[in-house]
Amino acid sequence: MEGIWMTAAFYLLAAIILGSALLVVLLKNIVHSVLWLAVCFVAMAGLFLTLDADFLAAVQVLVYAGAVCIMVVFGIMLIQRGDMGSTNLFNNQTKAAAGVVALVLAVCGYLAATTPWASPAAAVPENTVESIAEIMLSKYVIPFEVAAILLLVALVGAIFLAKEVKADARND
Amino acid sequence: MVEFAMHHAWLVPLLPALAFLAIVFFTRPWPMLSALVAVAGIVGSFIVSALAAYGVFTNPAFKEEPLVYAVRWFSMPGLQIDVGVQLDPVSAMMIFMVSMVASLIFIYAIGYMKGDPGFSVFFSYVSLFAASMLLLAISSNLLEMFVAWELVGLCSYLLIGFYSHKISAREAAKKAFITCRIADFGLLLGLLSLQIVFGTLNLVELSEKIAHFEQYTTLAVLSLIAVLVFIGPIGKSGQFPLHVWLPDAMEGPTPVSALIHAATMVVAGVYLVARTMFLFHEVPNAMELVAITGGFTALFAATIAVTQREIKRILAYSTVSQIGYMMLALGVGSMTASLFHMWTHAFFKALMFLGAGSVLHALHHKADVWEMGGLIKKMPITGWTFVIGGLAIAGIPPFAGFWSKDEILAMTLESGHYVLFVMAAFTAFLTAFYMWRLIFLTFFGDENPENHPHESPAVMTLPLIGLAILSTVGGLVGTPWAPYWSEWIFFGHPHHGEPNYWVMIGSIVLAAAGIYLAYQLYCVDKARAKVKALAERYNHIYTILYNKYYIDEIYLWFNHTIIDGAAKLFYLFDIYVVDGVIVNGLGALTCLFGEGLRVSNTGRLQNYALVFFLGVLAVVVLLAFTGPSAASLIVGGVK
Amino acid sequence: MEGFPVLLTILLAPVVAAVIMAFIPREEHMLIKCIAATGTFISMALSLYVYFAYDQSLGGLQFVQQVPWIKDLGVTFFLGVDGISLPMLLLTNLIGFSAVFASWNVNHRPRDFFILLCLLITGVMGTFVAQDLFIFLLFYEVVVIPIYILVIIWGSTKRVTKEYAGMKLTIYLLIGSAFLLVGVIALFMKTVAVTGAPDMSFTGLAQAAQGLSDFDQKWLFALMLFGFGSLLSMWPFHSWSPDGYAGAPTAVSMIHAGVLKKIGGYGLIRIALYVLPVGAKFWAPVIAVLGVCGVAYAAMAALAQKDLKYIVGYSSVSHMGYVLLAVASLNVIGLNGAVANMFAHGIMAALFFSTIGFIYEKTHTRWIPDLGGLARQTPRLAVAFMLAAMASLGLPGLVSFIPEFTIFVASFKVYGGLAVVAIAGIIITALYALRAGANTLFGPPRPEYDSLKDIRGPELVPLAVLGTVLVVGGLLPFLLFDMVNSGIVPLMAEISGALQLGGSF
Amino acid sequence: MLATISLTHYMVLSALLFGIGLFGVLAKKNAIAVLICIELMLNAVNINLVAISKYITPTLFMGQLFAIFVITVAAAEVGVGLAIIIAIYRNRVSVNLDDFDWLKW
Repeated sequence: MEGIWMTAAFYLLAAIILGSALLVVLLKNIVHSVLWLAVCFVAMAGLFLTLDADFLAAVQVLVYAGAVCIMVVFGIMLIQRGDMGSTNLFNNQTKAAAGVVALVLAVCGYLAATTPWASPAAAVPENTVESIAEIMLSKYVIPFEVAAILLLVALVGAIFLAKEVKADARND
Repeated sequence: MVEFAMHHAWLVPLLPALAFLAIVFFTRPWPMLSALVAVAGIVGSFIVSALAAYGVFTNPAFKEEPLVYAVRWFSMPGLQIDVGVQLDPVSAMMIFMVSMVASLIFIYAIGYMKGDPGFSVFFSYVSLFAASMLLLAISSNLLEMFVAWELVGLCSYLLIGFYSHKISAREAAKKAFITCRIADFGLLLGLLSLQIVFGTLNLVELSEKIAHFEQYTTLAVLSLIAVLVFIGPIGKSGQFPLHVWLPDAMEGPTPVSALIHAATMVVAGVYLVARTMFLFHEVPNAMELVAITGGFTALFAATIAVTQREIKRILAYSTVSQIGYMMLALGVGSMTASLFHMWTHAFFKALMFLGAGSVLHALHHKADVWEMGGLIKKMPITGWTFVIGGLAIAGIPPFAGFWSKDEILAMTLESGHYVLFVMAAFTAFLTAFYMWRLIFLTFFGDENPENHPHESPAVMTLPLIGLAILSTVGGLVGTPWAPYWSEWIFFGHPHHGEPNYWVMIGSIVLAAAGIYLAYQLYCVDKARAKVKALAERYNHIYTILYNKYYIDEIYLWFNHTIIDGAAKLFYLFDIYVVDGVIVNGLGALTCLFGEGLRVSNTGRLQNYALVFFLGVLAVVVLLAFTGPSAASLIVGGVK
Repeated sequence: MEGFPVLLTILLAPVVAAVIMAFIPREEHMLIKCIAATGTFISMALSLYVYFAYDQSLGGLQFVQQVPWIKDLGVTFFLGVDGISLPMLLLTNLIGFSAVFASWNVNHRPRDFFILLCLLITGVMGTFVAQDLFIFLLFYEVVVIPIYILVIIWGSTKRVTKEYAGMKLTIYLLIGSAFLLVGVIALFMKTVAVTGAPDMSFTGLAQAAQGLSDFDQKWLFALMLFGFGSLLSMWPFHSWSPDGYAGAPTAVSMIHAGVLKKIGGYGLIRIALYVLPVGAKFWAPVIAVLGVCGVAYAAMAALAQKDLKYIVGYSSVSHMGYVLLAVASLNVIGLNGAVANMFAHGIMAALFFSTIGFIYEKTHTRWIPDLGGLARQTPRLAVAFMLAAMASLGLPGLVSFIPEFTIFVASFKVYGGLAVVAIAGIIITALYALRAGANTLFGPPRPEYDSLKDIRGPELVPLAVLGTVLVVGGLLPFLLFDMVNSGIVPLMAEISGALQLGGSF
Repeated sequence: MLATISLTHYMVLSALLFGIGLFGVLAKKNAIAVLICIELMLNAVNINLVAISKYITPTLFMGQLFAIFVITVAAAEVGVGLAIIIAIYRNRVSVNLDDFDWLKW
């Protein structure tokens, strides 16, 4: 039925995700990296759709592709002025990092491939938003509230940290 | 009254102790009141002692059985120490003598110490001393005696260093304490051995047990114990080679010299040996040691006294020499003669010291006898009482010293110690010589125009007169024709020797010869130059004698070079080896290890992250690919 | 008073005082000092009451408080006192109370100082009343932290810096406790394996430890010996003691030399010997040799010192050598002497340090060549100094003589010649004590000290309290010995069997 | 097998994305690059969460909920992280992590 399309969508999205992620890492211009990051996030939202997580996909687009990427770009603007040509280079432990990553991939891949997963028991309900809302505001209300506080704290913290320190105040 | 005194003999040391406390805590700001309290304490104590002594000496039962009151001081399984008072003829004599002499000296001190800023303190110290000394005399237990023994040492220390702002006084005090401490080390070892071997330190029990010492130990061990015990008296009574502190002790106020360093404390060693006679009696070798030490010291100190110039130093060496006599008597087995000499010596030596104090008082502490002369005209009471003392110590009958010294000489001869007898006899000659040298130089001859002497006040001269009377008649209690003394004060059985007229005449001749020689050399005016010539002719001998055989210098060298050097070595070892190498070395090793590890910490976040992920990977691999046992190793919880 | 938690009150009074002080403005110096004094006074008064209310004929643990705490580990909050711990408790409180007055002139951050001091006193007391090994260790750790802070803030820098001194003191305490901890954990595991029921109380451990093999007892004892020994400044683990005392402020020196050190000796008797008698028997000759080394070596080192605090520091190492020697004699007389000597030395050392503290406060020096003739200018201080010096050299009539005598009796009996070396220490002790006294107090008065004020008012309290104990304890030794004996005799009765069976070194 | 998409596919994808992110974190000089690579890793985790939610516990929505929390935290983290980077930049005029070895003392 839709199986073939789903398959095709998965491979396509996976390719975009991996490709754009690779570009994020490999490009020498940080701004380009961030742009490709946005592409990656959007593709991720698509992937979520294939996983029947439409609400999450929306959140992904809004928060990641929208807010986070823009914020990072602003951050870059605040600190990286002038030539952007080689703002995003590798350091001198690249080979070691590659080795570690290869090991991580090998282990994860092996484990993912060999683990006998339980077969799907039922289909995902249609109204995901409603279901998420229900558990989020009942059973998990405290983590929810804590998350809210976390955001507030992060907000305050970010303002405090990023605030310009007056030269005459104490840092002389 | 007598009954009360005998059953409350603990009052004897207690009254001066209370006086001490009263002065320290209450009357210190008022000097005269303090003096009164002190005198009241010691006189009260004298009254009790006198009554108790009367009780003892009128009841022959005391010859066999002492009266003991004791309470438990502390105890534990295997070690019980009782403290108490023991009344028998010896202790009764001792407390009577001590409290009597002390009373007179206390009164004398009121005059002598007048105006001293430490007046109250002085009387508190001497009260404490009197209390300790009386406790020593009356105690029924050797540990209790040792406590008192150390306390009199403490008082001696405090009083020698009474003028503590003088460095000489400070050093003399220290020297006295430490010299005695060395001796006390031996005594303490002896007491420990007695406690361990016989399980008790009570005098009565010990004397019973030591009588059958074979049941407990061997003769060799007992000899060792006796020698150890004897080390204590060597120090306390200023016997060779630990005599060095006694002449220096004259830094103290003169009443102190009279009380502590002549009449009472320094004879504590003699008293201790007399008290433990049951121990020495069993060990002939130790007796020989006592006799030889005593005889040698008597001669040795007398030779030094011949050349000394300071009035109190001469008296000090004379004291050392006289105590040597007492030890000699003990060593030849005559406790009777020894304690008799102690009794008479207390009177005439206290008299002479107080007389010397009176002279110093008049001359504003100018001490060199060569700068005195003719004082007897200005100070008749002091002078004539001093002459009585001189006659007594020289051994001219009927003064006290004659009877006791004569008995010692007779006993030494009787026991067959001929060499010691000759030494003792020669010492008697020397004694007469140096003492009359002192008298002629001080009281007779020309007056020194620089001096403006005056007779001391009555509060000082009255005790002098009292002591002079005692020095005159004190010996009559033990003449060969009326031996009251030996009937009461003895060890084992009373010894009634026939009067040995040869010894008597010989000793009188020797004494007279000594006095005559002194007269010829020091009183006949033109002869003084002759003395100087004599001294120069025998310069070597004179110098050695004058410098006291250089024994002080040897000790000083040993103390400062060997002991301090060793101490320095130990200290350097401590800070450079124990502390430097080991302790700080370990610390440095730890730091070094840290420095080594520091290289691995680049401080760069990504480096850490790399290693961190490797670690995570390792954990995951371990968890995923190995069995549960290895997994539990990481998760923890050894079951 | 039946049922009233006396021991808990004693423990908590300084804590309460500390809490109250925390809420008082830091400027109120006098109020703060008064509160500290009140808190410690309550403890002292109550411990005096306990000392005299303790029924010696009954013996054993009295005034017991017991609350189960951690069941799995067999930990009970178990307080109680017997004849061994009571003198130590009393000692702590006498010294604690005096220490407050010895610090009366602390004007640099007094609030923090007295809060820490009160906590320190509580910690030390706790170790003595704890009858459970876990609680013992807990209180022990409570002690360490205040000490470090007190030294590095209020200490003084002489030959070594106060930071070095504080660090040395703390690290030694911790190293000792680390070894102790290993020993305790191993002991606990082994005893649990024997009995199956966890029990951390001393008595429980002692019973269970009877099932341990000789080998286990020996190495466990060695660990504890190391731990307690370094706390007791056993030679050669002693070098923290002079440096530490020299760097520490007066009150800390008093408490440290007076009581904290005694935790080592107390633990050695109360825990190591009581629980592991076979091990004790095995190691006794080693302890004796180390003890004698400590006596002779530290006395000689003290002779070479010119700083007053160093003299007392080395002297306390030397005196602790006597305690070790006494413990090593492993008989009733020796242990009596050991406990009594710890008490006596505590009083003496505290008086000594408080006096030196006052001298330092007034003259700003502790260097003997800079001192002299103080007896004229400050006579009461001189009395205190001489009392302490005389007690240090074991003058009869003061509290330290009889304990030393009993130690000598016990050790001379067991070790003979070795003990003679230790007894000879009294000569060296006399030498350095008198030299220090003579050169500080006597001789010509120095004009620069003419304006010194003698100790007076609150400054007299240490002299009054500790001096009284010195004299009374010396004249009436049964007050101390009957108490100690009532604790030692049952202890020895319990372990005497093991002592006879065990093999020796 | 390739035709039907199973949980394993998502797992492998997630692993690859995680690996790329990790590589970036370990090997990039620029602090902001490290930050965004961390985002990649978080996203990889999210894929896993959601995939497991769908394939194993489809009705519980736990995975999705968790993912939402992850996104929330990630957003906060980016905010604070950027603020820190800006603060550091202001002090050191650099965002090159090789210049920062302050963890070493």
